[in-house]
Amino acid sequence: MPVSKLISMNEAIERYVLNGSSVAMSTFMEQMIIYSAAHEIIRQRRKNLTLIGPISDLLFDQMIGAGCVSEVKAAWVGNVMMGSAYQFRRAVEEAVPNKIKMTDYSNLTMALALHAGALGVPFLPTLSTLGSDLLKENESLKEFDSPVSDEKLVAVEAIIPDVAILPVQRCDETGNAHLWGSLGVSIDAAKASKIVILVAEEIVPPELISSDPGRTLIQGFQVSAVVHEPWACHPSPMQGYYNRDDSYFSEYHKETKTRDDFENWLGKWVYGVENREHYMSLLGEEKIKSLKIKKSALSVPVDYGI
Amino acid sequence: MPVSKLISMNEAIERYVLNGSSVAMSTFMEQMIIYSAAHEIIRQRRKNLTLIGPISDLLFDQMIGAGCVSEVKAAWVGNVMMGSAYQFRRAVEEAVPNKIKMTDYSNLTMALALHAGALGVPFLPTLSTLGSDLLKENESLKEFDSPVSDEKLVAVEAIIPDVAILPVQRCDETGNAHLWGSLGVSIDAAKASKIVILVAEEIVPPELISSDPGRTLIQGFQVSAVVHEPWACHPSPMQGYYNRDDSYFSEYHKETKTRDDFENWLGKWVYGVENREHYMSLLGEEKIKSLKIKKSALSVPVDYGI
Amino acid sequence: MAVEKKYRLRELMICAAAREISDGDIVFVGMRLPLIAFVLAKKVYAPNAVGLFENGIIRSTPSPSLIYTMGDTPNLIGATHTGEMLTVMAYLQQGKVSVGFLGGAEVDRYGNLNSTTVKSGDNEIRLPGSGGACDIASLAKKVLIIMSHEKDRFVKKVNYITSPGYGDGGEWRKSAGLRRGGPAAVISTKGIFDFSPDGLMQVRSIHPGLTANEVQDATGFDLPMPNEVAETQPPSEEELKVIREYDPAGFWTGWNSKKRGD
Amino acid sequence: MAVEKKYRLRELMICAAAREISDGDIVFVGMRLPLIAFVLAKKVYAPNAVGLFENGIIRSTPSPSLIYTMGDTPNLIGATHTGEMLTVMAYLQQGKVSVGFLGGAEVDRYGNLNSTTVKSGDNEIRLPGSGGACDIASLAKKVLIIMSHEKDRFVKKVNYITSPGYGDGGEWRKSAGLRRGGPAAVISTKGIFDFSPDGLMQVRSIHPGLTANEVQDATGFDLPMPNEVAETQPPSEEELKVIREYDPAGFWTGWNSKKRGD
Repeated sequence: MPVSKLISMNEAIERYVLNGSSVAMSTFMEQMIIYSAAHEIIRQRRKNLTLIGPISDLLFDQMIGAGCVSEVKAAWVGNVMMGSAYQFRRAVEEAVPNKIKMTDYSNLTMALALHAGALGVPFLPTLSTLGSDLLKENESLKEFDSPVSDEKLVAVEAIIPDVAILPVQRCDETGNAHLWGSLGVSIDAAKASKIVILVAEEIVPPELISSDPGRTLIQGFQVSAVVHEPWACHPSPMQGYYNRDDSYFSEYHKETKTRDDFENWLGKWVYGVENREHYMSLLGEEKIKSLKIKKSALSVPVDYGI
Repeated sequence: MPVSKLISMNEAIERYVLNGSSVAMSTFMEQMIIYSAAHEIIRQRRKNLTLIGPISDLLFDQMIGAGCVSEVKAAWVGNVMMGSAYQFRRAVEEAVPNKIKMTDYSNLTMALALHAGALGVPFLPTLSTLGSDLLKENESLKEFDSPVSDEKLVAVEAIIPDVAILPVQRCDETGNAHLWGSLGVSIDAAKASKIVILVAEEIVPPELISSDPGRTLIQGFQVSAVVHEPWACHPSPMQGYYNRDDSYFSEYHKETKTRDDFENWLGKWVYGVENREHYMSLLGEEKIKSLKIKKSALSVPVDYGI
Repeated sequence: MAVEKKYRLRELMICAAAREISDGDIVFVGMRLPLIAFVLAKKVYAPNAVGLFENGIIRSTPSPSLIYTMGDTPNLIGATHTGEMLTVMAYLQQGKVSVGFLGGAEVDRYGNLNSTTVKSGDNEIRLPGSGGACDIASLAKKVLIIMSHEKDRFVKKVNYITSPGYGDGGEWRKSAGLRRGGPAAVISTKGIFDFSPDGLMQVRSIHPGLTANEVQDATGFDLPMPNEVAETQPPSEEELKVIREYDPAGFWTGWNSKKRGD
Repeated sequence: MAVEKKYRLRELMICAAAREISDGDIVFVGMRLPLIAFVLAKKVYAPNAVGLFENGIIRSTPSPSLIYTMGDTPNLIGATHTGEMLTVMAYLQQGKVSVGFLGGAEVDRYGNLNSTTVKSGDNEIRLPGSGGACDIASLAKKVLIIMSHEKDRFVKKVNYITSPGYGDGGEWRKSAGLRRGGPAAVISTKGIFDFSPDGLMQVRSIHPGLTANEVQDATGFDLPMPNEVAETQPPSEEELKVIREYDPAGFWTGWNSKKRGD
């Protein structure tokens, strides 16, 4: 029998996210952002991480503000609903709490960097970023002449993250996972990374997963650890389970404008919190109830019969 | 309201598959091989087609034997269960019924050629075929030096077929399609091709399709025509609908060994047949019943609720 | 002029953007105003337009309720496809996208956009970055820029080219290796602008109630101005109805907020 | 020697192939004998092996019933994943595949394989072609070749290199740009062979009942032979049971056909 990979978030971060690791997070874009893992990384006071992801919403801001990060490879770092994110700005502009190196990608070039890692090639070509300052300043983007045509192209160097931390709606104990909704670059991130940690809303029997192998977009043999942690992505949404906590994003914007304010926020919502269960109890039943999905919309099944 | 794209197979071939067209078929590998379209192309006596597909099983053999083909770009042409396919051999070895140019790909390089077309880039790099005679003889494979590392790579030139003919399990009238099972290179073929003809086992309401947008692997706006034709892939299987007609493959092997035998076979099973409905009546109810799936295996639904 | 003063500037801009979408267009939909422009176009001008969202969503119908980010759960309900970013980005790179919308902190006279980093005196202010903007600017057939019109945002030369427009004019895009596209129009809070064959921004129309001088004063470079300047067509009743039904609280348009006049 | 004469040559070859699969291996499964070798390995030697099929199927368990092609419907039942060819080919290109199986019409002393075109007198006989063979030969960590052993198939130099082995020996793979892999063993109808550090085929064991001379006579080049030649370990009762349960009619193995002796 295959061995269960279930461990706690605490254990998963302790074992697989080391000082200096490069970590792909927020790969689903605006949905399914794995805040619970970010908070555990902050609590374990990891340093010198390189964060990788096309768009981070607030997750990168929180990790940067907490001093865990020395480099960011991304296309967009901010608060998707409100604009700027203050900890990211303070780190780049004033080196507070520490200096970070920002390497600017576009969404497509970040997607291609991970796709190259997933395909096992050193680079992939693109027609994007020609003439831009991204191409000038990002050393992983390099202009070259097409070997098959008379065209300029840009070579996007492969990114192979040390770790990818990916929320999924459901998986079995060995990491065969069903996921759905907007996936961003998550599937390529899973394939490209050396270590994959899944954070599952539900752990389900293998038979449920194999009833629909077309939906098993991440396969167990790629996965090192499975963490079972419901609501791990709050305040971002998880399709079919809970909606976006819109007010969180405007409140965070107000509550973290100064460094002092951010430190207070961090004390309350991260350092003062033991684990995700504790976080959920602080969030409160009423909030949870208001975010929970109200109306199921089940997919019509398909038949794999023989 | 979006306009229905439903037309007959006869009309679809007449309108979109022209003499000299390059056509991607058999992109699912051993399942869902679109024999009904091949037979209609033969009946309409198309000439000088370029056939594109990684592995064709018998479909390419039949079209080559019927004289429709002047070039084949493929990784494997034969009878998957029995080995050689005689019409292909006769065309290459003896120019009967006409000379054909065979351009040899490997499965991966064919997949990458279509993936390059789908991604909109002139080529994709690979580590495969280095040192092989495929690389020497296929002009669309070209050795070059990696622009980002000290490595030799092979550039696989993009293939953009004029037409892709793709069977799907179910779609709506505008071509939003659910498909499942082993997909081979079909999704990239749909994206890379200028014209896409879908051949659907079932036409279903748009609401059924949009109940599971993660399964809509081919989107209506890519599709030019939708043909509703059940059992269009016999003798190959369609997951969830019918199984493989194993004896067909050994019988075809015996029945088409000589040119005369093949012409008899063609008269009986293609020229003597009006359309797919007629073909199915020749196949007979007993055979159909024996191939039909016996036991449903429905996927467990997922929830897109909000 | 029945609806005069009855609409917000942002609603006018949404209408101007929606009118640039033709039936059957494949549109790269951004958030904020372009999102509502897509909804408006679908309902009024372009019933068969298809919307691509860079997180991996494709829609042939507007989302059933207002969304704040493209990843919001209602954006998947009734979607044509949900999946990977590369799926929609590939259509963009293939050249299948007719229109893409962009904004930025700075735009220059050649339509180059900056959303990465700006100078403020001796300091450098870090902005969120490109997201998909550089890709849309590089790869869409046509780009529409939507901006707040201020002197320090309409600048001679952007501090950083996040999203290439016409570079420094002439054949610049071609020589940079860009195969197509470029900005077709700028829809600002003061007017609508397009580009000369040389790639220079010029006035197409000015929004109702503004003068040519006011627009030039709010611009950091010389704006070629025709002798007779057209006025931007205000929103129709039908357009306003669609906009307000989709965003009843005025979250993106501010139409029913107490503060007027943007 | 209780099972002697109780097994077919193909069953012996299946056992030899299965024994090369280690627990946890990711295996690129071909059809025919390798398919059954994978089933046998899963049940006896490598319970956690994962099988990749090039049509886009990944299995962690054998298919519930015998299949004739990898696209047969039972091959999807209980699969770990079903999808695109590129998904499984990408794992191969990444270097995650431990073992791949190959056959061919010709193999030469350096383990190069030909499944594309062979000479027959003045004529050229066209074979089906590479399929995924060239990719497996280029990209898998280890390749196992399964062949019928005949003088015109074990040749000095293949007519066409479909699947590169060690080229012409020495550092050839490296200089061709191949990063890893190469044939680890040939399992033929007469014996098991491996390769010297220089890439030359040599005898590892000879199947029961055959002499070294008989093997050399069936080979179109000189086979380095140790002084004392080992005998291939025959199938165990357990191995035969698994094979025959999976292919009860002997479609792939011929074990219960009337004609004996392959």
